[in-house]
Amino acid sequence: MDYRFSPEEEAFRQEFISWLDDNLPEGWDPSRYQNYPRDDELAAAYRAFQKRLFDAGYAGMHYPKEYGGQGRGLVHEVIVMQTLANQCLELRIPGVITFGMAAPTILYCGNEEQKSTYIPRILDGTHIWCQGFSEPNAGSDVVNVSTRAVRDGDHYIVNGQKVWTSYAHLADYCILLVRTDPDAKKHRGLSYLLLDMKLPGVEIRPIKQITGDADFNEVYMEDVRVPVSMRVGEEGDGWRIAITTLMFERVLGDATMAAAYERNIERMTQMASRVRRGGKPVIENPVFRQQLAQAYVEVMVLKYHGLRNLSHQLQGGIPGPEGSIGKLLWSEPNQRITEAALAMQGPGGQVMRGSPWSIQDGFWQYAFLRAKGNTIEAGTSEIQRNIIGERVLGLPKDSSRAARQ
Amino acid sequence: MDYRFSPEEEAFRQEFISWLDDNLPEGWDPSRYQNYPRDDELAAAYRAFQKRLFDAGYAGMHYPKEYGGQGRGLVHEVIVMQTLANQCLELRIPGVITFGMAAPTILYCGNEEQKSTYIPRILDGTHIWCQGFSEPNAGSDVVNVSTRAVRDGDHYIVNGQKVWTSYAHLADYCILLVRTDPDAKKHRGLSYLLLDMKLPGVEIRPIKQITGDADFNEVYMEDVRVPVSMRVGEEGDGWRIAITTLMFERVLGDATMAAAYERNIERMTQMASRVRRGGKPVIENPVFRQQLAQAYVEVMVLKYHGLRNLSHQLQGGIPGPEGSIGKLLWSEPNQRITEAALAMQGPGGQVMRGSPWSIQDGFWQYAFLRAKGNTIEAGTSEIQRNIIGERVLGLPKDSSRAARQ
Amino acid sequence: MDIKLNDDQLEISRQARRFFENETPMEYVRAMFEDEKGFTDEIWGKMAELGWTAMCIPEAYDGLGLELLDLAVVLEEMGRAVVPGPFFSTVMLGGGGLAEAGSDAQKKEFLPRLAAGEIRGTLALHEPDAGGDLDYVRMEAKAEGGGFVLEGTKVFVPDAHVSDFLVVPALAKDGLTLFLVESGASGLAVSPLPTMDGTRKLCVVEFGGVEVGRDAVLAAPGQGNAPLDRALRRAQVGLCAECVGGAQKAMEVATEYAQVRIQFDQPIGAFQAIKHRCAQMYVEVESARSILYWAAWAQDHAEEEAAMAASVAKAYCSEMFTRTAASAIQVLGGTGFSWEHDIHFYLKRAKANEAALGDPVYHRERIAGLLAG
Amino acid sequence: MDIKLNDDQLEISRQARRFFENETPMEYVRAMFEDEKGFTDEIWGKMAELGWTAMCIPEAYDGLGLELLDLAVVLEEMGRAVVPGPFFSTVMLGGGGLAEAGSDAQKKEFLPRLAAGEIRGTLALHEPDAGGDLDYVRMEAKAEGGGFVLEGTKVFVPDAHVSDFLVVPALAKDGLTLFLVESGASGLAVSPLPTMDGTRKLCVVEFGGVEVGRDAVLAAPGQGNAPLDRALRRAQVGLCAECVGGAQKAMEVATEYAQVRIQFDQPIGAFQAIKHRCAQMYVEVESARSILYWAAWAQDHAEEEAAMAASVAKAYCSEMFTRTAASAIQVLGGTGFSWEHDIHFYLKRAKANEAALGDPVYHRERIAGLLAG
Repeated sequence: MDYRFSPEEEAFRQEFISWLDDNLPEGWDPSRYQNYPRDDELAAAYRAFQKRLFDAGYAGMHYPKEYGGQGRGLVHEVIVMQTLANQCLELRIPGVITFGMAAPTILYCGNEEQKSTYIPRILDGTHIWCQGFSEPNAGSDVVNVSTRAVRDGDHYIVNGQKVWTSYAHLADYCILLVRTDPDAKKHRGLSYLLLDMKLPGVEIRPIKQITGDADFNEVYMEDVRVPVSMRVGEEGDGWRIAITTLMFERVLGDATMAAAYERNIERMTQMASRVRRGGKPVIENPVFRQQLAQAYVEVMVLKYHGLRNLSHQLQGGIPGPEGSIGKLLWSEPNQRITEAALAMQGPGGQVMRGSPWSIQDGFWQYAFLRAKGNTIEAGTSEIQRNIIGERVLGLPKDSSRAARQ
Repeated sequence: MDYRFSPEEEAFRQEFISWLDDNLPEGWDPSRYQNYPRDDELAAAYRAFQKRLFDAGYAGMHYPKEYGGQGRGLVHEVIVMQTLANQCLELRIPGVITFGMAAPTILYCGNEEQKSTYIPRILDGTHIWCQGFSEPNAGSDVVNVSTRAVRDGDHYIVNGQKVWTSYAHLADYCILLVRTDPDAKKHRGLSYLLLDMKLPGVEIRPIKQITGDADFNEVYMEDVRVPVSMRVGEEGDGWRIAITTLMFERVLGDATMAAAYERNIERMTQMASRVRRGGKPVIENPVFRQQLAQAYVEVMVLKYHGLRNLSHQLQGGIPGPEGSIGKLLWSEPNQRITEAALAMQGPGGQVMRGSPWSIQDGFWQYAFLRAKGNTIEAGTSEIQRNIIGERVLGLPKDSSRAARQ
Repeated sequence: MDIKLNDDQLEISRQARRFFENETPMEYVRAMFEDEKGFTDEIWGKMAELGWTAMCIPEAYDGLGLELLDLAVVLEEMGRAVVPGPFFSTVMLGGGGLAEAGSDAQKKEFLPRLAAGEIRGTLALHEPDAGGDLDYVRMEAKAEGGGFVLEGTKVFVPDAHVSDFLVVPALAKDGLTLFLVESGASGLAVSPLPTMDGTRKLCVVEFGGVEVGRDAVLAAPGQGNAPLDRALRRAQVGLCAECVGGAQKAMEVATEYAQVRIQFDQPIGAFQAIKHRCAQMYVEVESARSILYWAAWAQDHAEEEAAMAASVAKAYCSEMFTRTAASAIQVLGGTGFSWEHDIHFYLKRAKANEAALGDPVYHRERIAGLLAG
Repeated sequence: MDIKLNDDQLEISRQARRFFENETPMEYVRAMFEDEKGFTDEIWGKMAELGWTAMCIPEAYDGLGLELLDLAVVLEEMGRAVVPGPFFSTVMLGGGGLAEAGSDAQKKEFLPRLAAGEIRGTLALHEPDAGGDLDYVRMEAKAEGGGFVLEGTKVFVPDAHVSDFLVVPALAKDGLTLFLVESGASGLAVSPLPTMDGTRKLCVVEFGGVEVGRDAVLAAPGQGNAPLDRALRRAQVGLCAECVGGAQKAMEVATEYAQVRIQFDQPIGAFQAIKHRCAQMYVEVESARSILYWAAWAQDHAEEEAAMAASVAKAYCSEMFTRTAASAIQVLGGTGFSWEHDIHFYLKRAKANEAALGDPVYHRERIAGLLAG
C-alpha cells in the first residue's frame, strides 16, 4: 500500500503549484471567500483562467490529446483538481457541470463530431455548460421527465421546463434529458440532447437561493428546434448515459471536495484562534476543541475514502453504486462543520460579509446557508441511502417503487 | 397555569414520603442498584411491599374502593408512583405489567366478576401478571398473532407461543392475545383472554438478555383449556381492548420514568464528582459538563411533557396517538444518558458490579445494556414514528401497509 | 396542577394569530428583512394599541400587570409569523431590564411611555470578546463628577438603531452596574450590522466617553447582577416562545408539503425517511412547548427553579428550532432551498435565536453549574 | 498511489477468516467469555504456529518483520470473530512496548520467545485517577540501590493475569520511564475485574514495593514518552482494525436479517427506516476501513502524520463500531436484545475498544492540539 504520489507525480504537483503561484488572476486575494461577487465577472474570470490552464498544458489532464487534452492519467487530473480546489476553488465553480458532467458524457458517449467540436472548447474555457435534468415534478424521482422532444425531420422540437439548472444564465450549452417516447416505461423513453442555449425559444429565469445569490435557474423551452445531430447516443438511451458516465468522474469530485474542506479546516483553526469567548480564544475551550477535531475527522474520512476509491479506479476498478458513499461523505459533514463554525463564533456568527465585524469575510455564514443544499442537490441523502441499501446491500425496494418496474 | 400540587395533594405527598421512610423493606440499601439480584427474592419482596402499601391505604389510589382501591384521583396515584420510582424503583419492577396493563384492562373492560376477583388481588400484592402479546412473527407487526384459541364448549383450547413475556416465570396470570377467528382480517379475529399460568400445558422458558439477566420468557401453550369466562370483552374485540385501555395508564408510566430518571441524574452528578479523569473530577471537565447538562435537559423534557399530558387527562382530555411521544422521550434519551455516563467513566466504565472497582455498584453498566431494549420493547421507535406520522400528522401509510387494510 | 393555557390566554393567542396573518404577512416580512429600519410605525402602533407592549409592565406604571406566560403566548405567534421589528427588544430587553433594575422614579419616567408604545429600548450587553458567554462584561464605568463615564464597545445589540434608550451593564469600581443611556447621549454611535436574520437588526454601539448622571444608574454599583439575571432569564424564555412558534410553523409547512408532493407516484410523506422526519419534528416541537410553559411559569411563580428552567428552555428550544427548520428544508427539497419559499426566514431566525442571550453551550454550562451545586 | 491490500495481505486475510471460522466459532467465544483465563492453550498455540505472534517483530529477533498493515489484516478478522484471548495485548502492548523501548539485549531476551508464542506480555498504563486520559501517569519509581522500587496501582490492564511480563510506565526523578516487570516479581498482585466485555479480560495490578534492577529499565529515565507514544499509536490502530472487522460483521448480520425478517408482509429491509439504517452502517464501516488503512500505513511510512492518523482513526473507528453494533441490535429487534444472539458480544467489544487506549474525547483533544499547533 502506498499513499504517496510517485516521484514523477510529486514533481508534477510541485511544478503545478509553482505555476499556479505565478498564474492566479491579477488581484486574486485568497483571504476573501468571493473575489468575484458578480456572476458575470466570475464567469469571465473562469474562462480566462481556464484558457491560461489550457495554454500551459494543465487543462484536461486525462483527456485524449486529439481533443485538446494532455493524454495523462487520472492521477494527474486529481493533482490539478486538488491543487486548484485548495488554492482557488471559486474559479472552478462555473466549470463544475462542464467538467463534472458535460465533458465526460461527450467523451464517453458522444460521436466523433461531438467530441472534436465540444471538448476542445470546454478545455480552453470557451464554453460553459449547464445541466437540464431536474424538473418541477422530477426531483428525487429523476426519471419523471416530462420535457418532450418530438422528431420533426432532422430536428427535435423541444417543449418543457427544467429547474435547478446551475449557471444556466452564464452557460453556452446545456446537457438536456428529454422524453422522446411518451409510451415507453418511465426511464426507457428518455434521450440525451446537447442544447445550444442561444437557440430561439430558450428562456432563462434565475432562482434566488437562501444565500441570496442566484446560481440556479429555471429554463423554459418553447418549440426549441434542436438538430438530431445533437443527440448523444441512441434515442431512448438517455437514462443509461445520464447515470453511467457520471460515475467515472465522481472520484474527481470527491477529491476536489476533500481538498476544499481541508482548506476549510485550516480556516476554521485560524478563526478559532482569533475569535474570543469569555475573553479567551475559542480554540482554548475544550468543548469547541472537540468540535474542531470532529470536523477534521470527518474531512479525513472524505479524503482517505476518496483516495481509496481513486486508487481502485486507477487500477481498473469499475465504479459502482457504492460511489453514493462519497456524496454522503461530503454533504452531511459539511452541514455539521459549518454549524460548528457558527457555534464557535457565538452571536458574532450572525454577521454576514461586508462589515468590519465580519469574521473571515463572512465565509462561514455563506457556507452554512449554502450547505443546506448539499443534502438535496445531486441526489438527496435519502436517495443515496436507497441506492446503497438496494443496489449495494441488496435490500428490496419498497413495494410501491418495486411495482413501477 | 400551575405546576404545583394543591395543598391537600402536597400534604398527602409529604405524608407518603414519611410513611415510606419507615416502611421500606428491612435492609433496603438505596445505594445499591439491585437489592434483590435473584428474581424470586425480588418477586417476594414486591409482594410483601405491595401488601404493606395496600394495608396502609396507598395501593391503587385511583381504583374504586369496591375493588380494594382508594377511590382517589390520578394525581394521588402519580404522587405515589413518582415517590416510589424515586426511592425504590426496583421494588416496582415485577409490577410493571400488572399495574400498567393487566389491572387497567380488567378495570375498564372486564366484567364484574373479573374485576372483583382480580383487582383486589393485584392491589394487595397477591398476584403478579405478565403479558402475552408478542410472538416470533408478531413483533412490530403486532396483529400478526398466530396463537389459536378454539372454542370447545365453555372453554377455549389454546395453542401457540408467546415471546418477550416479562416476568412470566414469576407471574400468576397472563393477559393473552389470541386468534379466535382465522378467517377475519388480521386485527379483527383477535380476542383477549386472562390466562392462569398454572394451567396444564403452559410451559415457560427463560430468555437471557444482553444484560445476563433473564427477565423475559418464552411461553409455550399446548392444548391449554381456558374457561370462556376468562375472556375480556367480546370475541373479536381483543385488538381494540389491547390498544385503547393502555393509553389511559400511559401518563402514569411516563411520570414513573421521569421520576426514576431524575434520580439517575442525581446519581450521575455524584458519580461525576467522584470519578476522576486526568487526576481531576470529571465534573470539572467542560466537555462532560455539557453531557451532564444535556442529560438533564432530556429528563426535564420527559418530566414536563409528561406533566402536561397528565394535566390534560386530569381535566378530562382523551389520550390519543400523540402519547407515542412519551415512549420516544423515555427510550431514546435513556440510551444517550447511559452512554454519557459510561463515557464519563472512561475505561472504568467497563467494570460491572461486584468489584471494589465498580462505580456505583455497576449501575450504569447494567443500565447501558438494558437501555438498548428501550427502543425495541413496547413498540419500537420506528413504530412510534409511524403512529405519529400517520395518526397525528395525517401522513399516508406506505402503499404496502395501506394495501392490507 | 393545571398545565394548560387558560381561556384568556387562548383568546390572546387567537387574536395574535389573526393579527399577524392579516397585518404582517410574508410580504411584510420580506420587505422589512431588506429594510434598514426593519418595521413600520403603522404596525408598531397597532401592536401597542392591542396592549402587547404593556402586558408585563406593572399596573402601577400603566401596564397590564400580566404574567410572562401571557406574553409568551403573543411571542409564540410572533415567532410563528417571523414578525420583524423591535417588539422583543423593547418589551423583554429594554423594558425587562428597566422593570427589574429601575428605581420607582425611573420606572415612573419610562415604563408608562414604553407601555404605550411611545418609546423603545434595548439591552447593550455583549462585548466583542464575549462570544457566546453572557457573563463576560468588561466595559468600565468610571466615576467622574457626580456621575459616570462609559467608554467602550457593545456589539450585537438588537434594534439599537431604533431604540430611545439602552440598558447598559458595565463595571464600576464596586462591580457590575446597570446604566440607562438615552439614545441622544453625546458620544454614542450606533451602526447596524449586516446579519443573517434580517428580521431582527443587530447593531454595534460605541461609547466614546458617554457621560451619564447618577440618575442614570439603574441598579446601584455592584448590585447589577441579580436584576440583570432576572431580566435575561425572562428574555430567554421569551425567545423560547418565538422558537416554539417558529418551529411549529416549519413543521406544519413540511408536513403539508409531504402530503401533496408526489414522487415515485405517491406523496413523499408515505416514505418513512420523510414520515419519520416529520414525526420527529412534531415530537420536538411539542417537547419544547412543554418546557416553555414550565419555564415561563417558573419565572413568575417558582424563583427557586427559575434560573434552571430558563437555561434548560433556552438550550433545548433554540437548538430544536434550528433542527426543525433545517429538517423542514430537507423535506421541501429544492423548493426549501429557494429564496422564494418562506422557510429560510425560519432557519435564519432560528440561528439568530440560538446565538442570542447565551448560546446552548453557555446554558448547558450553566445547568451543569446548578447541578454540581 | 496504491491503496489496496496486496495479494499477500489478501491471502493472510482469507487464511485468518478460515481459521477463526473453524477454530474460534461463537461457541468458543461464549465459553471463553465466561472462562476465568479467557482462552485455551490449544488455540493460542495454533495462532503462534501460523506466525501471527511474530508478524511485527523484526527478523533480527526471529520475527517476520512485516508491517502493521499486515497485522491489521489479521486483527480485522479477529474483530470480525470477536476472538477472545491475550493476542492483542501480547502483540500490540507487551510486544509493541518492548520493541519500541527495549535495548538490543532486552529485545534479544524477550522478543524471540514472544514471536514463538512462548511468552505473553501486556502494558500496565492506566492509573485509578486517569480516566480516559492516557497521559496521566503518576506512579513513582524510586531509585534505590542500583535499581528502582515501584509502588502503586495500575488498573484496566488487559490480560495481566496470563502475562509473563508487563511494560510499566512510571515516573522516575528524571521523568517518564518504562520498566519491564516480570510477572513473578515479588510484591506484584494481579486480580481480574468483572468487565462488560468478557473476551478481553482486564486486571488490577498492585505494585507493593516491587524491586526491579537497572536491567528492567526499558527506556532510560525521562526518555519514556516517545517510545510509549509510538507503541500506543500502533496499538490504537490495531484496535481500529478490530473495530472495522467487528462492525463489518454487525452490519452483515443486520442486513441479512433485514432481508429475511418479514413484518407487514414484506422484508423489513424494504422499509426505509431499516434500509437507511443499514445503508448508514455500510457508509460508516467503509469510511472507517479507509481511515484504518491510512493510519496503519502511516505508522510505518509517514512519521509526520502518524500521530494524527492514529488519533483520527481511534476517535472515528471506535465510535463507529459502537454505533454500528447498537444499530444492528435495533434492526434485529428483540432477537438482538437476547443473550442467545451473538450481536451483544459485538456491542460489548465495541464499548471496550472505545474506552481502551484513549477514549474518543481524549483523541479529539489530541487532534485539536495537533491542529492548533
